[in-house]
Amino acid sequence: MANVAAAEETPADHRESDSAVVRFAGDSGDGMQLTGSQFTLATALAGQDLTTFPDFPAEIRAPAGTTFGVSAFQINFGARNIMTAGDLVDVLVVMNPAALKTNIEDLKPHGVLILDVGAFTDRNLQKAGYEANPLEGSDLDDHYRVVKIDMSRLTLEAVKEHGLSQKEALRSKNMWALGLVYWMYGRKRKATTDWLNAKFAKRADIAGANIAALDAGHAFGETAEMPAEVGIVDIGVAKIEPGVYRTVTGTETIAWGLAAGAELAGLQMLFCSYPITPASAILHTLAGMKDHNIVTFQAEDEIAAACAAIGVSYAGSLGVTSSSGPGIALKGEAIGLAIGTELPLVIVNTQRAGPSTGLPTKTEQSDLYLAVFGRNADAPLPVLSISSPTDGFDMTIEAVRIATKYMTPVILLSDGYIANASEPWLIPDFDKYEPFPVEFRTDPEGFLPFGRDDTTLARPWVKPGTPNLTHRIGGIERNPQGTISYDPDNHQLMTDLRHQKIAGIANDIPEQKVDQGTEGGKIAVVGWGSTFGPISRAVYDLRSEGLDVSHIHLNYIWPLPRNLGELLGSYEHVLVPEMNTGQLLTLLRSQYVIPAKGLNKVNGKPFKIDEIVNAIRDLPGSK
Amino acid sequence: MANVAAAEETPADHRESDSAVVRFAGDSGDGMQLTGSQFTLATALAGQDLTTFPDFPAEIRAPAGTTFGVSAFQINFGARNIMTAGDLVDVLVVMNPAALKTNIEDLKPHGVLILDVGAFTDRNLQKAGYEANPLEGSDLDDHYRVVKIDMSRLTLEAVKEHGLSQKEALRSKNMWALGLVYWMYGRKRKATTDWLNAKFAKRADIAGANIAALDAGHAFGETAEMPAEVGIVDIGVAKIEPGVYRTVTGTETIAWGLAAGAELAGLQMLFCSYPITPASAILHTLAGMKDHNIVTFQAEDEIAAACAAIGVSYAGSLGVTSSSGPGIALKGEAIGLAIGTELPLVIVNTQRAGPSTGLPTKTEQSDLYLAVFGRNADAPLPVLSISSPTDGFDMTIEAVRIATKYMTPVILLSDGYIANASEPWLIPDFDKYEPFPVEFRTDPEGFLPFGRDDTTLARPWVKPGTPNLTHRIGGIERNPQGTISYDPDNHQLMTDLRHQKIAGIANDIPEQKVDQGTEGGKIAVVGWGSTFGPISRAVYDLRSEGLDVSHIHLNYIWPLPRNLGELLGSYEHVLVPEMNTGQLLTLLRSQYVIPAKGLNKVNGKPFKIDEIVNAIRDLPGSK
Amino acid sequence: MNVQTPPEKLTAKDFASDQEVRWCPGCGDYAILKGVQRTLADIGATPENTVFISGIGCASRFPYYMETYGFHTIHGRAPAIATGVKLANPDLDIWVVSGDGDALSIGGNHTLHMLRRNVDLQFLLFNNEVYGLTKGQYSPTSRTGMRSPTTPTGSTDSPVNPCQFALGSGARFVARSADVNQKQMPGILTRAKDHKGTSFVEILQNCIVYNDGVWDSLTDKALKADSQIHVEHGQPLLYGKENDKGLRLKNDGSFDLEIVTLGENGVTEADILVHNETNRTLAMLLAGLRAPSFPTAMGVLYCNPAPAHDEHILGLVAEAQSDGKVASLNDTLRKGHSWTVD
Amino acid sequence: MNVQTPPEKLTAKDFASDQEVRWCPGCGDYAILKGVQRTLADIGATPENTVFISGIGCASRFPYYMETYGFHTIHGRAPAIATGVKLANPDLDIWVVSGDGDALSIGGNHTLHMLRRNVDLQFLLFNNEVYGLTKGQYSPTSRTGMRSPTTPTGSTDSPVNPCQFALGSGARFVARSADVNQKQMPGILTRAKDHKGTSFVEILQNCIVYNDGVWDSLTDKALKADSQIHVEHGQPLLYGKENDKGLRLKNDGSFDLEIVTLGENGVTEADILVHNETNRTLAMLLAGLRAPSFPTAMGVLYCNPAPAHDEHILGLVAEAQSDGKVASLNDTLRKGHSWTVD
Ligand SMILES: Cc1ncc(C[n+]2csc(CCOP(=O)(O)OP(=O)(O)O)c2C)c(N)n1
Ligand SMILES: Cc1ncc(C[n+]2csc(CCOP(=O)(O)OP(=O)(O)O)c2C)c(N)n1
Ligand code: SF4
Ligand code: SF4
Ligand SMILES: [Mg+2]
Ligand SMILES: [Mg+2]
Repeated sequence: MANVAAAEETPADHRESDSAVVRFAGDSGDGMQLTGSQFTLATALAGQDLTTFPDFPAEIRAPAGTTFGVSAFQINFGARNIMTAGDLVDVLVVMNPAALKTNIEDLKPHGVLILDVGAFTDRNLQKAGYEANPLEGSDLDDHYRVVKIDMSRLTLEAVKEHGLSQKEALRSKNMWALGLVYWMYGRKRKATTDWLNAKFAKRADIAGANIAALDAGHAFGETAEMPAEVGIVDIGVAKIEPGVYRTVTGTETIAWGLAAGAELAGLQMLFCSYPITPASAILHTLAGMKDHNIVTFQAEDEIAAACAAIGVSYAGSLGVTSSSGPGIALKGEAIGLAIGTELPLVIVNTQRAGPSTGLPTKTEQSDLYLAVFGRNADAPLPVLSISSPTDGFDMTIEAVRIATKYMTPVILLSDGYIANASEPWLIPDFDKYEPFPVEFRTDPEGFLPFGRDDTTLARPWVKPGTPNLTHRIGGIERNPQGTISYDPDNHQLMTDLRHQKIAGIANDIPEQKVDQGTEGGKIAVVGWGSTFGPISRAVYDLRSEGLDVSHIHLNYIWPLPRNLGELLGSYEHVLVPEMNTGQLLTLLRSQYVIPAKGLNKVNGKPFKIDEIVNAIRDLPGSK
Repeated sequence: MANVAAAEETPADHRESDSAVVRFAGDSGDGMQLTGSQFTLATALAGQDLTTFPDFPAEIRAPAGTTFGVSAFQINFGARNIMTAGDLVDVLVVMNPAALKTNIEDLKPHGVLILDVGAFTDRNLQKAGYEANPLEGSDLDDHYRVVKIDMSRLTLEAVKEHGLSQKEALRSKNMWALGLVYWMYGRKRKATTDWLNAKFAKRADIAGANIAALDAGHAFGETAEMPAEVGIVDIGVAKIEPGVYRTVTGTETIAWGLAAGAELAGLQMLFCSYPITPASAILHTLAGMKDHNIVTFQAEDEIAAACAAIGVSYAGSLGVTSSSGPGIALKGEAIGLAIGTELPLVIVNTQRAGPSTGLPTKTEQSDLYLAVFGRNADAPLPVLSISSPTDGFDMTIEAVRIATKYMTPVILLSDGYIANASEPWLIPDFDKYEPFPVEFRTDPEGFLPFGRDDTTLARPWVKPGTPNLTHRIGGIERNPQGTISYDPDNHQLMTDLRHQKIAGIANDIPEQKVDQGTEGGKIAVVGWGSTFGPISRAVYDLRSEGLDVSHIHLNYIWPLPRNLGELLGSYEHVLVPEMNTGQLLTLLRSQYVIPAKGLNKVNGKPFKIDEIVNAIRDLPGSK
Repeated sequence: MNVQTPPEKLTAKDFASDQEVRWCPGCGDYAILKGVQRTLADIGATPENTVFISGIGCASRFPYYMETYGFHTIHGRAPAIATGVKLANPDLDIWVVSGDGDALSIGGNHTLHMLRRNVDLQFLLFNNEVYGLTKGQYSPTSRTGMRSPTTPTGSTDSPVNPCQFALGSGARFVARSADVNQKQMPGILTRAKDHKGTSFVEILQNCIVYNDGVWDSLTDKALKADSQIHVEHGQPLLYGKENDKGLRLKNDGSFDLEIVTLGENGVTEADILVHNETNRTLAMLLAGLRAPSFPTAMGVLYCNPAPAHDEHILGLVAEAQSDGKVASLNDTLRKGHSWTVD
Repeated sequence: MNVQTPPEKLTAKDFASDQEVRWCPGCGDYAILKGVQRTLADIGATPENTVFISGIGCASRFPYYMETYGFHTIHGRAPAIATGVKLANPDLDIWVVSGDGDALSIGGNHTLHMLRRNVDLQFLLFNNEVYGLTKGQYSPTSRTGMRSPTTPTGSTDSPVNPCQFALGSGARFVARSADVNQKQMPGILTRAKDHKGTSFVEILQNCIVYNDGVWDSLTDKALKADSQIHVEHGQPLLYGKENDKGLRLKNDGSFDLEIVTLGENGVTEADILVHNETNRTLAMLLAGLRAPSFPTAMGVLYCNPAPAHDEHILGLVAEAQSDGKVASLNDTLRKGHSWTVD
């Protein structure tokens, strides 16, 4: 977090800090997401660590100026390890009254508020639901360092020479704001001008206007026009592992992880899905990767998508399907078929807030029950989880590995936050990854369709088309020979085998590590998924204070790591923060009979570090 | 169980016993189910308690003579309380080699085996997969009291005068066998002859032939022709609460319970379903109850069925839907809508063996996870369970009461055993049931679509068509005013309210009672659903031996009864027998953090009493 | 005596709810909303007896904006939900609003069975040939070749023709209109409302964000006289700026329609096919006419009433109750074999 | 030199698996099983390249009885599963077997989209107008008035006509046969197999237990010459014991067919419609002919090939790979903005 106090010790217009949180907020039409991603890039190029969080409106294009049309992009960056997008904001850039209204609560006391006063027209104020102009009283000035600039006018002036219409010209306003913030944090503009030139290669006037606006904003900061409250903040370079980096979202790492997993398994991947927010982006990404021999299929619904993917795996390729809550719910019956017929299948669930349609654009991690328990009958399958965008690549590969090695569907849990947030990623050298090629059965000698590998208990995978291995599979209970069987003992045997096969995967996954802290002690905070950042930071801060608290983060939800019971038993208190009403908690309590406590938040937003800090402090063990 | 030893003390051809288990087994075409239900009726009329278990083949009509075409019907009856259909069989009636092959294992040592030797032709032996004729060696005679009768020939002779074709005449063979067993247990034939005369009112020849066969079988026993091994068994009259009785299956009590619940709520019931084994029978029963103002709708699939039922409740009637495992899995997304919009809905799940298509005609109780956890996001709803056919009426009414009072979908769990088994039922006087009429909101004053009743937290139910209350509901998160809301705090509030509403139902259901035994002690055996019979009997037997063991049986699965945690905590050991891999067990362990143990059986068949007895004996607490 | 003042006639505005309309500025849905509100006012609908039911999609936000009862349900399932509503409460006037994805992709089966059963409601399919709400993927009605996030090199599927699909599914009323056809829309919707059973109305709609201009060749003011043909029962199938173009059945056994011009090659009005809205084969042919070779047929393509689902089903229930009396449950419980223990 | 002995020609029996057939004795499915096994032998199919995929129902047990690859899936979803199989393994010859409930009730939407996409497979719909496996409930093809456990007083829904539904869904090949038409079936199935894309074949089938005799008026030996018309491309639509009855287009603008008799009222063969299997409107009319007023049309009603789904989709994937080379993932990970930390 920005160390504002430190500012006192440096010259008035240069402060130092080890990190800062900036948020751009404006109308959906104001280009806030682009602004944010340019700032992200420039920050990464400046050698700082960072995490971002885009916050889209739920409507496609809400009427301009309304509060439900506000789009925001937040970035936390610094010279140290950045784990979350930040709780409160140091600098809030606001492009219209609606953005002020919906974002001001998250600005720190005495934080910097930069406003485009040109957008505070009567009509916009009214659309945002303001009865009086908030710029008029002293309310804002009492609490924040407010910088009122008529960005609209200044932008129009700056881009005049490019001969755009007023409407088009005003579209560069976001670049003006970006220029100003670039100045504040000493960012280089080159990457952004390059990007603008490439993006508007066919409209030199627009590219020129945007660059002019960017430069003008920057110049505005540089020249004396900048009010005294705001100055340059120097943030050092983070200690970062050397290598080639890029920013990635969870959407990208999952898409690439699927491609990678298929390549390592030696299979073609067919990705079968039906659009749904926020899962669709994976389908979009893969639809553009046909050059990687990836086939995408937009099915007529989620059931068809799951079924097509099952057909794919039956035919000997890697079937993958993907959706969010309501769509995953629809796939339950089909997943049961994959469990019964023991076919590999990867199911990616980008979780969103529910129940039912709920809040499609907001994040939540409330589909753990659905993943672990949500099928008819005894139908176990492995469940894996991704903790951050950069985590996605390896965990997705792991899902493919387990699905193909154990002939089982695997559910991979991501969420709306991970899908959209971006982080710098040390690009791995994929050539160094260990392949795990699938061996299809081709030998008719002693072939049983439901015979089993001694160690994995997996049945053989036969590609239809293989001579002398014709056989039939189906959803009715079958015996090891693959023949339909109504024999009671056989049903017991097959149920036990299905169960043991999945339970046995615990021996093929890493033991659970302690992410921060010690094995054993007073308090363990156990998380999964996108709560990684805030828990990690909260535990870090409290450990710095000397509290005996450790952080354990699960990537393997089912089966749980084989040492987890013992590990959790070695703490006096176990706290489980989740963005749901206590789903991992139920699992841990039932498996290990430990009185773990939940910290639950279901408001569509990631945890704040403080919320976790406070919950830890409230535990008896922290006293 | 038949007290064979007692036989020694009574005249050779009259033995006494307090109970007996009889099974009729033959080809699907042999009419075993009819035979069984006639025996059931005659037994009930004789004043004995009873439980039955029909065992259908999975095929509609398998080729005659095959093992997979065998149909069986078992009845346990006695002068004492009968809790299960019986573990092992005292008298096994076998109509062909296939029936012998698939049923002989369940016959007690020295039990009576009655065979139609006329059906042991080479062709039938071969179809049943016998390499040698089992009647030839001494194997059978060594272990059982075998009565070989050429029922086919004797039947043909007996019905000769009715002028039927040989094929038609042979169809009466089951009545011949029934007549013989009637003689063994001193049953009256009148109810059966009445039934035959009514059933074949238009075919006097067939009616006559069947009655002749029945009489001939009976006479065969009466005359000296009966071998010495087998004689009349006298079973006294059971001590049974006075009143008017009938036999009922769970299918019937659920269907009538729905009709009853709707009547008590003052609503019309619309039952929307899609056929699936073993759930369809409820739809069939209700389709014939239009005179009760019941509307049935066979939808195009399970999703449509659930959705139509939701539409029904939205429109102000009682929407009910019903299915088995795979179909219930398909309804998950729609159930989420009912949870989000807080509409009443009853979902009946007649569980069957899985996963996937599994063993559709076999029983299992493996959809508890699906019921409690099987939806996307935090989507709580009440789950109720039926323990026996006679239990169905009141528990189904209870489901309707909770759904309408709390404006929530309710899942009611039954299973294939309960659906098909029949028991004598003391018919209640429905006029004495307390109505719970729904009060629709009609007053516009202060109306909020998601305003809440202070005690129940239920929102108001408005029938479209009501003046001045037009409003809109939907699956997107909404605020108490019913308006779509993306406000984070509101989502938290609504999630909490949905959660509290369901949790609060614990205050409106009975405290958990101990079915047998004491509050507190060494061992509690906790069950739910159709394990009631065998657990009850096992605990009874062990308590008679002096073991400190109690039986607790849950009808309310979610929320759990408010005193259950404390109650379970008062025993040293808790054993949870289930026909699944441990689903209630997970729930109890997670809720109460108690080290309960599971006893799990997943072979498509109900527990045997002995299996439970042995598991209890194996507990450290029983030593 | 109790004098009742006649209820004041409601205006279109009275059917607008207090909710902010949240479609993209310029979306064709606004015009349809207006058209529907005007129709309800025209026909004197009562708000409390009117229910709007929808699935999920931009189009499906419709119920929120109507001052009637409304139910925004789940993706593709509105027909099934509406079937239940009608059975439970047959006096309600039900309007289902759906999109091309909602009705024909995930919801195709329910749409089929609703039509086959002839559930009494108006089904409005807003066809923008794209998934609007999920940001522009191609839909089952998208034309072959459409580029979208999921078909970056152009889609290859053949599109469904909604009106032909409806006819093939046994629809008894099929009509077509367009968002900008504000003049004709209320008339068509009134016909739909008057028809008992499922009235299927395809409304061509512009998605300004993801599929802008997809209907321009039809709806452009300069072109539309030549690119739309408004069919009317009993009237010759004539169109064009001069109303001199017409449709004729080709005389080559091909069952195809051809365009002819009055006065050319001796063609007179007598040669022109006369629209018969009870003829399903003609309706199929009209529904299949495609730009640019043919004008797009607008209006009531087919109307051939049959008893509705609720009439059938509820009729059976009423019949089963002798003298309208509900059977006694206590009696039913005691039917069949019973015995007494004393 | 490596002399390869030509593979021995397989017989129908070679396509029978070792599984006991578990349909009811007398079920029409037995005859269809034989017909399919004979067809596979006739066309020289290789067992390992042949896959049977089915949903759930009596019909759907079919794959178990075939000595080929087989997948008995879940209710209604076989078309979707088969779509995935074909995309992953386009060399396989896929046969989907489904029932009227499986294909048109729960699976209606997948059937529609499979047809629209023209997935390359043979789709055999065994139409017994009833749910066999679940014991006799009425199905979407059951005739109005059918009594069943769920319609004890007779069903009221209008049935779907499977062939018309297929045509309305964009099918490119539609044919009809019957279980007892053992002579014609292999020919029709061979045509289906030869057609690239979805070949939709409705097979009328008797369910001896729950709907016995439902096709008797067509299949009864004494009646069938007059109650079936076997259509053949390019041949006049003639039928009857004396082959003297024919179909003609009514001359009243109604688009209806009528029955005429050669030699009566001056009718000659020239008046009789000639079957054109590429004409969808004619196919619709033929598919709609119903007993008892009309003969039931058998044979290939429609065949009008178009590129199949896998050709489209896999073509795009092949195109994207320059020189058939798969792009390097390591390169892709590094595409776009990246920076180096040292
Ligand atoms: C079960 C489920 N699957 C997918 C979605 C995502 N989804 C919402 S609307 C929509 C399609 C919208 O297209 P259309 O029906 O044409 O409506 P439009 O937005 O174009 O009006 C999809 C795929 C969902 N909400 N629920
Ligand atoms: C999801 C699901 N719903 C319902 C069923 C029950 N079911 C099995 S087959 C069937 C219908 C069978 O009818 P049809 O498709 O006509 O086949 P047939 O038995 O007549 O050959 C039904 C409803 C099921 N197995 N799965
Ligand atoms: S995305 Fe398209 S259809 Fe949806 S509101 Fe915007 S313009 Fe209308
Ligand atoms: S129930 Fe009917 S369709 Fe099914 S196997 Fe028996 S006869 Fe055939
Ligand atoms: Mg659309
Ligand atoms: Mg059928």
